[in-house]
Amino acid sequence: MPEKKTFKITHNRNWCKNCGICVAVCPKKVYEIDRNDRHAIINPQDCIGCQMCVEHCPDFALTVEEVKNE
Amino acid sequence: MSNDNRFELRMTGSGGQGLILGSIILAEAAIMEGKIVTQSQVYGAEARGGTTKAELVISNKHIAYPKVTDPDLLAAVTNEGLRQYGGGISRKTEVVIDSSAMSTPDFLNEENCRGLLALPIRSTLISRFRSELGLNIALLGIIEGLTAIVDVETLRKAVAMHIKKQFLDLNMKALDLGMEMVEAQAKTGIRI
Amino acid sequence: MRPDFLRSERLPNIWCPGCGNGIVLHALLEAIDQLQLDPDKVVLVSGIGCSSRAPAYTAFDNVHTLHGRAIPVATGIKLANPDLTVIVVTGDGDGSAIGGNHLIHAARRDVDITVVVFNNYNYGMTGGQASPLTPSTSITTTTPNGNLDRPFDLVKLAAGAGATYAARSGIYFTRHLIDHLKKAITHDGFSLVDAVAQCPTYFGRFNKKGSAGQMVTSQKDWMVLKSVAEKRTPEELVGKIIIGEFVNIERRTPASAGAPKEQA
Amino acid sequence: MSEMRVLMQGNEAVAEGAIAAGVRFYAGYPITPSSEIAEIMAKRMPQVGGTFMQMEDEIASIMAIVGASMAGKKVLTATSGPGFSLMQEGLGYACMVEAPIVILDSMRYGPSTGMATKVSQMDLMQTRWGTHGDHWVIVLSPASVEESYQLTMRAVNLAEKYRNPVIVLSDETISHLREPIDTSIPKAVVDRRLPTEKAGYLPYKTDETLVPTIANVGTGFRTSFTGLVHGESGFQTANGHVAEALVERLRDKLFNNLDDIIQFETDRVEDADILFMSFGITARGVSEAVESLRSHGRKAGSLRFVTLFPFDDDRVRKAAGNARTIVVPELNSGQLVLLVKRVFGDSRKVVPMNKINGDLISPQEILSFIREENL
Repeated sequence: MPEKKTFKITHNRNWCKNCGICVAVCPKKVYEIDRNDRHAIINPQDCIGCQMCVEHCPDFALTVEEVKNE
Repeated sequence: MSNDNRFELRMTGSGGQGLILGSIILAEAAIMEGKIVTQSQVYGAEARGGTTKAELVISNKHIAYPKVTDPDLLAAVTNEGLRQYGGGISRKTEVVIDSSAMSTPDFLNEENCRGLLALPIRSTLISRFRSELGLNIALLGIIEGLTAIVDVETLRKAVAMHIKKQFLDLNMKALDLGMEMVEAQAKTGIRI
Repeated sequence: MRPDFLRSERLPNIWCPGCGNGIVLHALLEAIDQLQLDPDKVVLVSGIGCSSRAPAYTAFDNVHTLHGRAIPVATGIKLANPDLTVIVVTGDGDGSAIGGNHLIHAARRDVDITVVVFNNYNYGMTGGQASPLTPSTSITTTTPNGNLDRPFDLVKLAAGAGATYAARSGIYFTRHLIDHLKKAITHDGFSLVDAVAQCPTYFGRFNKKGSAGQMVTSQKDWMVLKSVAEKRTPEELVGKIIIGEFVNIERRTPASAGAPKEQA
Repeated sequence: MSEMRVLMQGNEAVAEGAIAAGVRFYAGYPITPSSEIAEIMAKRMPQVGGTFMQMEDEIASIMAIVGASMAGKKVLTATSGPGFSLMQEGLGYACMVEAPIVILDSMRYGPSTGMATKVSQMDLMQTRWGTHGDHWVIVLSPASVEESYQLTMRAVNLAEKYRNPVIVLSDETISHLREPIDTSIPKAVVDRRLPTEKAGYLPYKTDETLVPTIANVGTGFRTSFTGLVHGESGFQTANGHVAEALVERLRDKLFNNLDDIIQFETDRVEDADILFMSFGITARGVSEAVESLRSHGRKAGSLRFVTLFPFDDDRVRKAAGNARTIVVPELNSGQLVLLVKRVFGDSRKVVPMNKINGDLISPQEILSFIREENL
C-alpha cells in the first residue's frame, strides 16, 4: 500500500483577501473562513495536492508543495 | 514674362484632360533649365470629371507666394473652366481658348486682357490623329510657341519623362502641332 | 507557475476580494511558463479597466494603454518586432465595446497576437455598468430594470471577423483555460480566448449569484464542454455556455513583398 | 548648379524626409489632403525594410505608431483635422508615456468635415491644446515643399531626442504644392538614448537632461508603460507629489532646451516699423508683401514661426525688434494673434488679419489691408 503523500501549504497573509474561493474549490475541506472573516487552514493533513486552491486563488496567496519524506 | 522674371500660367478645363500633368511636365522642363517653379491645382472630386485648374509659376529666383495672382497666360479648353477660373486676369494676360469646343467669350475685350487667341485645338487633333488624346501636350506646344518659356528640346525631354512609351510618339506630334498652330495663328487664329 | 513571473513588490493586487481576474492572470502566467517562452520576448499589452491592470503585476514588458486601444498598440509592437510574443489583456467592455472596432480589424488582418478577454460581464472599475457581453435581463447599474440588449458572442464575433483561433473557457476549469491559452499563444495568426470570470462585487451581487466561491464553482453547472454539447439537444443547452475551441484554422498569409515576416 | 533639384509634392517631401531621418514604421488612415503620404509610404516602406499599416481609423493609427515606437522603430502618421481630432487621446498618451512619435497634420478647412480640399490654418490651437490635461508637444510649421522635407526630418530627430510627440503642422496648399527640392540636403539622424544597465533599471529615472532613456520592449529590460501618473518605476501612483514632479518634468525637458527647439525665420526685423508675424503658407504671401512695401520705402519686416510650440514669450519679444505695429495674418479667425497679444500686451499695436474662405492670403490682399487699415 503506497504511503500517503503529505503536502505543505504556504499561505501569504499579506496578499490574501479572505475571499473564500479556496474554501469553495477545495475537495477536502482544508480551509475555512473563520469567525473573524479570515482565511484559515483547518485540515492541512487532508490536503491531496490537487492544486485547485492554488490555481483558483486570485491573489497568488497559496502554494502547495509535496513534502518529501527522507 | 514680367520684368521680375515671374511667369504665371493657369490652365483650366475638365478633369481627365491631363492639364495637371501638363503643368507638371512644363515645371520639370523649367527645373531642368535651372529655374524655380511652384505648381498647384484644385483638388478633390471635382478634379475627376468636373472643372479643373492647374497653375504654374516659373521664375529665375525664389518664388515666395506660390499661387498665380496675375496670370501671364490663361489657357482654357472648356467653357465651364473659363467661366469658373477665368476671373482674376488683367491686361497682362494672354488668353488661349479652344475655338473648336468653346464659344468665344463675350466678356473678354481689349480692356481686361492682353489678347485672346482662339485656336481649333481639338478639331485639329482629331483631324490629324483621329483622337483627342494629347490635348494637354498640344496645349503645352501652344504655350511654348507663344512664350518660348523653355527650350523646346528640354520640353521634349520632360514630356518623355512623363508619357508612357506607347503614347510618346503621338504626344510628341501633338506638341509639334501646338507649336505649329501658334506659328500659323495669322491664318487660323482669331485675335481680338 | 514561475514565481519570478510576478512583480511581487507590486502585490497585493488592487482587485476586489474574490475577483476572477487574478485567476485568469494565474492561468496566463502558467501557460507562458509551460510554453517555456523567453520572458524577455513576451509583451503584455492592456487597455483600461480592472483586467487591464493585470500586466503591471507581471515581470514582463508591460504596456498599459488607453481604454479600448490595446489591440492597435499590440499590432504596432508585433509588426515592429515580429520576434515578440504579444499578448493583449483586456476586459469585456474594453475589448468589445470601445475597442470592438480594433478587435474585428485585428482579427480580419490575422495579426499574430493573442487577445485574452477577462470576461466578467460588466464594467467593474467604474462601478458595474452593462457591457456588450452582459447577458440579456441582467441587472447592472446602467440596466437597473434588466438588460434590454443582447450580448455579443465574442467567439463568433472574432470568427466572423476572420480570427484563425477562437476559444472560450471559464476560470473554474483552470486546466482547460491554460490549455486553450497555450494553443492561442502558439497559434500563428490572430487568436482570442474568451475567459469567463466573475465580478462578485457588482455583477454577482446585483444578480444574486452568491459568494465569489459560489460564482466560481457554479461554472460547473452552466458551462458545457463543446464535445459534450455536441451530443445535447438545443433544449438541453438553454441557459448554458459552451466552452472549448471554436476556430483553429491555418492562417492564409497573402504573398506580399511588404509583409515584415517575409522580409526578416 | 551644384545641387540636384527635383520636382516634388509637399506630401512626398514629408514621406521622404521621414525616411531620411530613419522612419521605418508608418500607420495611417486615408484623409484628404494627406492621403498621398500613406500611398507613398505603402510603396516606400517595404523598399527600405520598413512596415506600412493601413489602420481602421486614426485612433488605431496613432496607437499603432506608439506601439511600434515602443518596440524601437522611428514612426510617422499623417492626417488632417478630422483625423487629428481622433488622434488626440493617443497624442496625450504618447506625451505621458514619452513615446517618440511624429504626426503630420495637413490643415484643411474646418470645423468638422469642413471643406476637404480647401486650405486653412485652423488647427493651430488644437495642436497645443487638443488633448486633455497639461501636456507639452513640439509643433513645427513648414512653409514650402523643401521645408516639409527638412522639418519632417527634424521632427523625427526631436521626437527621438526628447522622447516626445512632435507635430508637423502643414496645410492643404503645401501638401499638394509641387516645388523643386534640393536632394543634396544633408541627412541628420538622431537616435534615442537606450539604457545600458539592466540591474535596477527604472524606466523613468532621468539625469540632468530630464529625458529618460527608453528600453525598447523585447530587449530584456522588462519595462513598463502607463498613461496613469507614474513614478520612476513606470507604475501607477496617486501620489500628488509624484504627479506634480512628472508633469513638471514633461514641461521642463522641453523648456530647458528652447535654444535647441525654437526656430524663427526673420526678415529685416531690425529696423522694421511694421512687422508681420505668421506661420506656414501664409508667410509666403507676407514675404512678397514685405518686399513690395520695402520697394515703396516702407520699413516692413517679417517673423515666421518655424517652431510654433513650445511658444516662448521672451524669445518672441526679443526676436520682434522694435516695430510698433505687428500684423498677424492667418487663415483662421484669430489663433496665433492670441499668443502674440499675450506677448506684447498693450505695448505694441497688434492687428489681426484673418481670412476664412478657404483661399490663401495673397500679397496684394496684405497690401490692401495695410492701406485700408492705415497701418
